[in-house]
Amino acid sequence: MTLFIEQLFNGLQLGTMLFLMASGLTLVFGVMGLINLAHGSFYMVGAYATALVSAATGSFFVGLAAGITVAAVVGALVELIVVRRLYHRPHLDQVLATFALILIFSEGTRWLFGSSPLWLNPPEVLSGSVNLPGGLRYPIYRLVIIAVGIAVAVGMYFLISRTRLGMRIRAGESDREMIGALGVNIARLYTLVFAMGAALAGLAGAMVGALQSVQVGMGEPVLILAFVVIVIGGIGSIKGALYGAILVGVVDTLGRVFLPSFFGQFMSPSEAAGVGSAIAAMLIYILMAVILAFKPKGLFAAHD
Amino acid sequence: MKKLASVGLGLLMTAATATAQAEEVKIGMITTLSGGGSHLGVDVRDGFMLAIERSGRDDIEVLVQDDANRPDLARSLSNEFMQRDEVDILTGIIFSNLAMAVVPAAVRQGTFYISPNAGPSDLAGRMCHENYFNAAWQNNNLHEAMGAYMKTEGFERPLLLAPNYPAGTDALAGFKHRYEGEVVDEIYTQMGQTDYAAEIAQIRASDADSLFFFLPGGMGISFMKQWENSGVDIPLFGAAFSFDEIIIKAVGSAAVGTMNTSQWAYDLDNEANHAFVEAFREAYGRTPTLYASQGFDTANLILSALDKAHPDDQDAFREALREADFDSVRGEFRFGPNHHPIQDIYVREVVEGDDGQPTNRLVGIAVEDIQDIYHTQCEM
Amino acid sequence: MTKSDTRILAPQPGLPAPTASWHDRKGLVQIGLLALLLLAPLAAHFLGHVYYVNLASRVTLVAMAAVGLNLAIGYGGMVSFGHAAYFGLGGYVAGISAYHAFDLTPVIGWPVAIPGSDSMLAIWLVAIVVCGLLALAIGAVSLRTTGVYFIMITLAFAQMIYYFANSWPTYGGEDGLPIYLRNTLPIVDTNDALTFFLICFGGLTLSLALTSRIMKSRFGAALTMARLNDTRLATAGIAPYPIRLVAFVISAMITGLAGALYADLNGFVSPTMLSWHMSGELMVIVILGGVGRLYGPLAGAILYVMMETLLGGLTEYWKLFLGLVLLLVVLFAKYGVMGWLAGRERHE
Amino acid sequence: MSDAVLTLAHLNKRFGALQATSDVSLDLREGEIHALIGPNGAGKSTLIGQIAGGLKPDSGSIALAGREISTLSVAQRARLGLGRSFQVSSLAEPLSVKRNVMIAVQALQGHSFRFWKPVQRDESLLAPAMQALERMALAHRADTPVSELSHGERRQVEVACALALKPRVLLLDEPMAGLGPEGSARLTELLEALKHEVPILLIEHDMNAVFRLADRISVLVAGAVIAHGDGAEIRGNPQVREAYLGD
Repeated sequence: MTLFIEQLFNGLQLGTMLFLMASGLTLVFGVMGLINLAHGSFYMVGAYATALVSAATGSFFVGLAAGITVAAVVGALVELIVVRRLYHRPHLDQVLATFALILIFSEGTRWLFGSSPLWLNPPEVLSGSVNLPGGLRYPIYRLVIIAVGIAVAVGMYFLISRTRLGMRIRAGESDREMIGALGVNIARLYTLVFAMGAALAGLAGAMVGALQSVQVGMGEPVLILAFVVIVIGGIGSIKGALYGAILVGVVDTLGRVFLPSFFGQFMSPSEAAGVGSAIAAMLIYILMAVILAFKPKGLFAAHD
Repeated sequence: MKKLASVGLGLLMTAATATAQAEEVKIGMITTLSGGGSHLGVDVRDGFMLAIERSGRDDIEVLVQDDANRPDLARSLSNEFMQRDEVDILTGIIFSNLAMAVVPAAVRQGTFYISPNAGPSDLAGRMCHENYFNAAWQNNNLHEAMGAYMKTEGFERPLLLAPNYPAGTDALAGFKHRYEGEVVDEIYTQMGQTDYAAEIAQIRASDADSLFFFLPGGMGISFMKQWENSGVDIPLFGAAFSFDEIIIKAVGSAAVGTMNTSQWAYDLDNEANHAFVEAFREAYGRTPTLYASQGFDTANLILSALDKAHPDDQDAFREALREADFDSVRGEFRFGPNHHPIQDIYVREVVEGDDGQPTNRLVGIAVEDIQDIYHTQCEM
Repeated sequence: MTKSDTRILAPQPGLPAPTASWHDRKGLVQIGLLALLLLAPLAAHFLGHVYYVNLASRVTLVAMAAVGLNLAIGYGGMVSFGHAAYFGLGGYVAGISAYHAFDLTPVIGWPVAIPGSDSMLAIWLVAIVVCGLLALAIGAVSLRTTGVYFIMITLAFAQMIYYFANSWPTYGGEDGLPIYLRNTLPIVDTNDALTFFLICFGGLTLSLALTSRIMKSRFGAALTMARLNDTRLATAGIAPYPIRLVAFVISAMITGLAGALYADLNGFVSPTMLSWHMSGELMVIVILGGVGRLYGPLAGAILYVMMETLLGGLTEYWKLFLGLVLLLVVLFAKYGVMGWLAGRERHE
Repeated sequence: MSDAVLTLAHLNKRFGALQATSDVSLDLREGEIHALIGPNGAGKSTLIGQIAGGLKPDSGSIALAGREISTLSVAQRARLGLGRSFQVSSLAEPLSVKRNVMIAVQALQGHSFRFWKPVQRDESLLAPAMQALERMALAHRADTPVSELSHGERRQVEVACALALKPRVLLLDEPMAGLGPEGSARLTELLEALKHEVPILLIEHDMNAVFRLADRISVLVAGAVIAHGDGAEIRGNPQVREAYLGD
């Protein structure tokens, strides 16, 4: 039972991390109608900046601040130079152009910083693990990630429902021509939203980079997962991104752990491990296909 | 289109003139210089080039191409080298799946292939070939050695962890072959997985007294970092693939205290090795990894054979390779009947180095004169 | 005005009066591309450079796979981000069949024993059928969605198959499956590089002709209308869904056949052929060449493989430059190479 | 009522709190033009959507030539003889006028899974399409891309497309919208000639055209039919006057 609860925590942690990625992605789509494959590159940029600045200053938190800032700035630059030319283009062009951006970012990073993974560890104060009620030991850092994810979700909720910027974002989601007519500076709003999405991706990359490894191409698997999340949740919906992220996180984690033992009931252990992990790898895609087959616009379609 | 056509023609011309000079030896190196696992390729290349440079021979041309860890690209690069550049020797491939894509066809067409890294079981066994040599190891060597070592050290309930792909299952099979006891469990992860919280929880819930894992490249970095904070307290073991100098530096303090098996260590005490490590550090400003040592040895093996014969004289050159008449940086080294090494495998421990960074320290010999189990399937 | 009057009207631009295409710029470019593709390897063959013959086969097959994708994306407006699934599956059909023919074991032992085969004809047929069936299943679900959802669900299905192939051990999993002896055809020697190229070239020409013919037919008219305005199509009494589905299936069949040949060319098939990078690459080729242009995939494939080969020889960071070129094409050359060479497409 | 081709009975449709269609019953008979008028937001488009098949009614029935069609798809209804034009032009812009009309002829001739014969030289498609265009006096524009047509011409193409289906019923959604007086007059003439061939349910804002063309008029306000009758009756109806002039 503790194992199950611990795995639920793990799923939740993966989910909140995916939410950081997915919320930016879904905002950018909701407001600007843009599919951004290069979102994973901001994740990588955030992680690299954090690793480099942490190494130079010796402080993880300074590095983290730098990571978020650099990701936001890079995001803004990308929006100004490339992305704003794509808003009125078909999805196909957007996919291709942002695919090209992935190549540029990945290879450019490799050119500048080499192929070796960079060193980045969680800060000393957040290392180790704590005892939770029920005899569960859980790493502090992972708890912090969950907390940060929840904080961002709550923050996003207030930002969107309570602030002027949020009002404009909502207006932008429901009617793009309208906010222009309202006298809002659309160009600036778009840059801001894009940079915000990039900053969240950078935050995710930095937090997770400390847990995994900081290297070229680290954003791609996460990007695909984040797309699965927003498609399941309904593209453009922050709420959908949150539920989708947690659903994907939990399903993926539980599937990986429990499918092999499930198949172990009627197969030899090594066969079960093979089949189980093969199915587990496919699980979230199966989940997505099933959801889309019944709800072609995802669970919480924001608008058509 | 006209421009492209003329470039194409231009290439035709250079290829035509290049073949005009005989006697010169051409070596084609296909290795992974971009994408995941590229630091392995970079080190193999740097080690190889260092040896060629030190030999002072100017009649050897080494052509290097990046396979981006893609089997189809590796295959087409091998065709390019054999058909356009007409190389005498191919080398460089890091990953077994790429080797399987390239090697069988290459050696059948009469090109020599000297592997500096990948040693898949098929090439050691049923698909072995007289023109194929492996200067590093058969894939299972290091895992087998760790199985033997953990047995002698008295671990009774090891748990095994590897990605669910052929090299992963082979690794665990290799381990079990020499461990010869019951293991607590075998956990297979996904290829390229970066989060191991779920697996670590499973390990915590088991009653294992040790963990043997095979997670090459970035996977190993992620795993060890997450392991450190998990509070699980059983010793970690693995093959050198997850413990090269670059990886343990990226892992940081979490790597300290782990043990791994390797056919080479930079602090191995022999003359060739001292010279190599010193020269490598001077040339590239970093400590060589085992991959660099393999690149260096591969080049020296080729150079030793070139001293005796030109690859155009296939039989003589093959015989010269078989003798392995060079000072390997790993010490004692000879080929078995299937052209795979018979060699000692060492155990290393990761310790904190003088600069505060983790580094490998030689502990001792895990298995002497290990030979792969597939040589019996090889009919040559 | 009577019917006969309309015929007197001057020939419209793009209207395929049978011989017109030989004279206009587009026709010349098309003939030129095909001739380049045919003559370059012939020249290479007689100069004794097998490598360039094989390179031409690679261009041809990548182009053929993209011709399939172009039918979905360019003509049907279905932006599939998962065509690697069919390319790879076609490859695996060739690989698995050859593997069993080599080992003398059956592909399926039950309920009926199906032996492996090294006959290309059998392999092609199976590849086409299997890819068609897979596309039928995937299309049936995916075509219920539109826009980004369609892009993503096709990607999801391809990822499913990718992960399956990656972790299923029987056929090599992540390591892939080598084809040690190239599959065979009656009479001709498929191991000869030029012969194999000519087979590929035949495949490409056929798929181009087929696409062209289909798009001029009633089915093509309906598909065009489904892309441009599906409300209009439905209002005319033709349900868009089955039209799209059939086009999707044909598209997958062409890509699958190209995949089967590609595996034979490389002598190797691996999950890389199924990865999302492969899907992306095929899309890149279609867009580079010009979306919805019959010869766009060919122009795109020539350019792409050239860049890969030439830039790859110059720098290990060649993908950086590839990315820059792609970005410039999308931003500033909307109509791709064909748009640049042959002018914008006009509908008749 | 026996000669009614299209019969709506007790149609209802809600969008959340909004009753967009409220117990609507009306019919369309051979040889007539039945106009449906009403102020903006009265639910005319919702009603058209339900008849053509884009929207599903919550309750009620729709019968075409005696056959219940409310569960059929847009394409199925079209094949049964329901021709319609759209308020906003729905033609394929890059294609020629001819090709836009031919697609309707193609549907009429059975399934479209014919992969071989080129449509460009298919006389069996071309001839009926040209005929429909001639009916709308547009044959001379057959090879022009729709994107080059004037607004009025596009309206005519829309009707020609619907005609090419050889429909039992024509459903025209504001065909006069955006036309100048000249264009309106021209289209009015064409429609007048047409009604003897095929009955028309006409949704229109242009009152001159409505009163000139319509044999019967129904007035829709807030989703419900509030009045019904010929031109004179509607003009004199106080409720209609209030609905139209009161605001």
